[in-house]
Amino acid sequence: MSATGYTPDEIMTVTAARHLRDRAVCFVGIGLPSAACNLARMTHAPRLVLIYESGTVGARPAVLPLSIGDGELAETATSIVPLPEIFAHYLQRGRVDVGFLGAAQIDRYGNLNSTVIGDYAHPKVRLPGAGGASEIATYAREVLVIMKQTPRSFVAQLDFLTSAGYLTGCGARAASGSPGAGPRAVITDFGVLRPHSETEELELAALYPGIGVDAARAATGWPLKVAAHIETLPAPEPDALAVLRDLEARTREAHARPIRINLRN
Amino acid sequence: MSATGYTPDEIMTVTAARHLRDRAVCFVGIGLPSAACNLARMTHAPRLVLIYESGTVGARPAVLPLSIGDGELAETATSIVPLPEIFAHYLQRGRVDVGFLGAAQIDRYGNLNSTVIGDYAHPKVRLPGAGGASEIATYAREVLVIMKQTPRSFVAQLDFLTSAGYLTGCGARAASGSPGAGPRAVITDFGVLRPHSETEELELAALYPGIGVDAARAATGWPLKVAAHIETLPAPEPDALAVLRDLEARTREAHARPIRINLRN
Amino acid sequence: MALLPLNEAIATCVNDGDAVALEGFTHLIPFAAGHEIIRLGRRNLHLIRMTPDLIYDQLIGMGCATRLTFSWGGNPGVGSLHRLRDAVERQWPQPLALTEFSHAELALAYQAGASGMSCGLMPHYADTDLARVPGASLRTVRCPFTGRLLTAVPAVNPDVTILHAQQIDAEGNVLIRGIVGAAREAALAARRVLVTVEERVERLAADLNAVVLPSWLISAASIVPGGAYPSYAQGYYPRDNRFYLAWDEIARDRRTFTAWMERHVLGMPDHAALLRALGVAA
Amino acid sequence: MALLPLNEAIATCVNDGDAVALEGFTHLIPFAAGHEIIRLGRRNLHLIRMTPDLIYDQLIGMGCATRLTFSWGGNPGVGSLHRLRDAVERQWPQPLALTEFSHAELALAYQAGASGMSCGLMPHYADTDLARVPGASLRTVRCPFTGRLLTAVPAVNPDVTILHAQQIDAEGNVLIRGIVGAAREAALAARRVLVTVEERVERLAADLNAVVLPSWLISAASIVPGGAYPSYAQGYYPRDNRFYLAWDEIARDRRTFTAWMERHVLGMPDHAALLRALGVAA
Repeated sequence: MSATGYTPDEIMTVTAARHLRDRAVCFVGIGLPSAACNLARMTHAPRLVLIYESGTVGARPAVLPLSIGDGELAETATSIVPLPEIFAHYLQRGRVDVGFLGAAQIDRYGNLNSTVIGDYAHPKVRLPGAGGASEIATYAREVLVIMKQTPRSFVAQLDFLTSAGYLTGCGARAASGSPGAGPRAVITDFGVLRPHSETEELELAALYPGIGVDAARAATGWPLKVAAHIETLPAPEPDALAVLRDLEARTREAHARPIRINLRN
Repeated sequence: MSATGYTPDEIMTVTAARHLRDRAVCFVGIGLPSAACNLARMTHAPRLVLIYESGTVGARPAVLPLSIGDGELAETATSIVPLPEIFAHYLQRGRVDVGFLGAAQIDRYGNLNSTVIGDYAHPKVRLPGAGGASEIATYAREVLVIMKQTPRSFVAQLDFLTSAGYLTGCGARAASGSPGAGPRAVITDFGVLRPHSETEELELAALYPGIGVDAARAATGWPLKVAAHIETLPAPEPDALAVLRDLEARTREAHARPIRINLRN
Repeated sequence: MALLPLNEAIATCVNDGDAVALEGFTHLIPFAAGHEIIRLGRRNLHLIRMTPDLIYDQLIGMGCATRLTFSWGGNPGVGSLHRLRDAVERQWPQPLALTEFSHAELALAYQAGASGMSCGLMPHYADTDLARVPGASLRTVRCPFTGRLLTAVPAVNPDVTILHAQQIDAEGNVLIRGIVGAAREAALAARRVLVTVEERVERLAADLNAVVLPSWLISAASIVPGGAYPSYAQGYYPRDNRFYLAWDEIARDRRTFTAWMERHVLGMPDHAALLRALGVAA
Repeated sequence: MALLPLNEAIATCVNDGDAVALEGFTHLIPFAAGHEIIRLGRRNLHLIRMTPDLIYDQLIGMGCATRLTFSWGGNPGVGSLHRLRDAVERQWPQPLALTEFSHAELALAYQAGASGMSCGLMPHYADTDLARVPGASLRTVRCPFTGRLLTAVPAVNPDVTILHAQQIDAEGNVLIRGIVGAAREAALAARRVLVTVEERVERLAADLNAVVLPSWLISAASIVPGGAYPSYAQGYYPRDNRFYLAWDEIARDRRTFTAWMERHVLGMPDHAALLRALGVAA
């Protein structure tokens, strides 16, 4: 951080936030996606609509939630709906513009694994599982993936396919009838990968300042292709960084507050 | 009325109310069923649970609603749920003990027509249609039918089968898998018809004071069978009549109140 | 969401030939919007509504509709809808094709439409005659787990759903309070959503679990106080049960019906004028 | 509805071998009830929950469960559920059979259960590997209208669903305020419903459209202030995010886990004592 003036998490968050246009409807996951969406909402996209799978539609949290259903989300939402309706009436009905996903593994076609490392019946690592990811991957008009790039997570072969990206590429996803367009960008700690317009294989499309193509290739478990023109992304704007750090400081403070429960009765 | 001290509607309502045990969950229709349920709730069955298909669960109206969704029902309900849930989560799930039905026609097996008189495509009389009746007839643990008895309404052959009673009798309903027991009583302005334990054909089981078997037979469009022992039903208790008349007077007064709408804006 | 005068909102959202659902179960029936459809002379509409109520009796009698999808077509607690009957029994003023469901079926059809599904399922027992009429749209499938027969109901997705509600806030979010019927499902199933409201407020008087439609689901909104009359708006004014009783007489006869509509709907510039003419506006 | 002390309510409603759903999505997770199940030493349970959360990590680690139906098994915002992982990866303290869904599928399964249906439907697109694992319970049917493939999800009907809620009134009606998740569907799908509440009031502080479970749907209820801690009860106390972070360390190791459970759950007479021991009771 000292060298660049920002952390990898910070530039990933700011880069993800830049992908969000005002008034888009986002299905938000916890962690970096939630930070990116709220940063966008607090800067260039004040009318961004945040839907968390807990059923909070239009949440405007002042501090970041630790869980997908913190009280802060309920208190600031336009509407709270039962969880079956969030999936049926919003996601499945095609009301979500942007879905965010992370995973333990991604392959060159943007398919994701968040279920197991190793064999399903005898896993080496049991991961949390699908949650909302499978349907976000299918139905969101477009998907943004946010993941740190390592050879262990960017793999030639997934151990398990939890959420569909472009499947085997070359139009396989469209042929499956999937309503959403799939992962339009994979935002990593090196830069951004995007699908090739025909093969749909992810290729390196943009890098953060001071990061080279070879470093990104070395962090990828398959022979990473590089786009015809690689963009160099800007460093985080000081204003955006200030808003993000302020948000995270407020969040740390809020989460550190001791709980007191009144045992009436 | 002068001869007996009560009207046919009144003795029908009081008789229907007597069929309701405390704490039963009733799916209530408008008109006599609603009057009967509320009379029961205001007399011997204070914990009767009234569900109206508008989605009001546990309504306790002080005046009778004209429509199935008057504001009085919403204001006094334990819970208001969306209409799809009233049918799926309550009726279809088997949570309703007693359903009430009326109709334009009934046949000897308690099947009901509320759709058309004449041919469906070219009806002589277009009736309102099924509404909630088909599913009430199928799912309520038992059904009470309330109808005035005339040869035109108690018919040998329905013009249209809207709601299943015992179908063709002799266990046909049970064979269809229908979860509810079917119409256990048909309360008319002559008395009460009940299904025979084997054939399931409706037979005259009880008469109001002063009414004879022949009169009931003459009001029926098929050769009405008579139970081995015909019960003579009691006249309405003065207390019940007083509560009912009071309820109806309050209702008339409430419905006559002029509406005033404030055109702010 | 565009905030427009009602005539502009209807002109924008409702086209000749559209499938139109004016929902609200007894409560919050959008009468003002229905009258505006009549004033604008829309034709060839496919009307969809669980309970056609008086507003569809009026639209049908005025010749706006050639098709009706419904589940209970009466005047609640009173009797017949005479204009609906006249259209079905004697094709006046024109024939009306029917697609008929039970309440549970049509509620499921809206729910399927709101969920992006082509159909919804319910258990299947003995067929009633409703499954056998011309135009019946139910089918059956076998449950792949139990092998039992299930009824499949096709999704209903209106071109436009019109609702009346209590409040709209500065951002265009809409609050529905009280009996909600299948209004939400009908709105979420539709391609366009038009809402009339009693009033505009800075911030909705809404509990955490209130029924609120977010502004971005709404195509257009109009502020129409009394817009549900003679139906009602919980917290604003009660149902005019006397009008429902009076309608039975007005609508029984073609001539008195037409005269009433010409004087009270076609002859009035807007809903406020109608409410004043009926003596209910304070 | 019977109002009982929590240990009696659990003893009455939860049997060895039962399929048990403790629901509440992040909000209103019934921790006190889960701890009482552990104290009573229930065994061979089939645990059902969208997000197993810490309470199922504890039940699994204490050997109460042999089967888990779920859709996301992590410590929200923190990482793994170490006891769940240990059971799946190394069969400690015993093997744990999994039935795994996505959130949308399990929500639909509860909804089908709540509606008396044997299955629910959703659109079908490319299979993920989840459809192919041992124990996968999804099937497909063709839409009888469009011919397109649909995914059928079997209904989930727990023997008992346990919820935590804010208030119970004099008649036994229960108010849930805030994020409701699939709590209602899980309750309506169940054979028995047990509810713990923050407090008993004469009359619920409930808006017209509040989420209220009528008393006649509830088998037993207990008044347990703080009963959702370290989850939260909107309007009463917030989620203890610090505890969720701390749990990662406590549960990572079998020994520290067991010691914590022995001291804080088995070693405490009830939930109030636990809250006092943790220093959160005021």
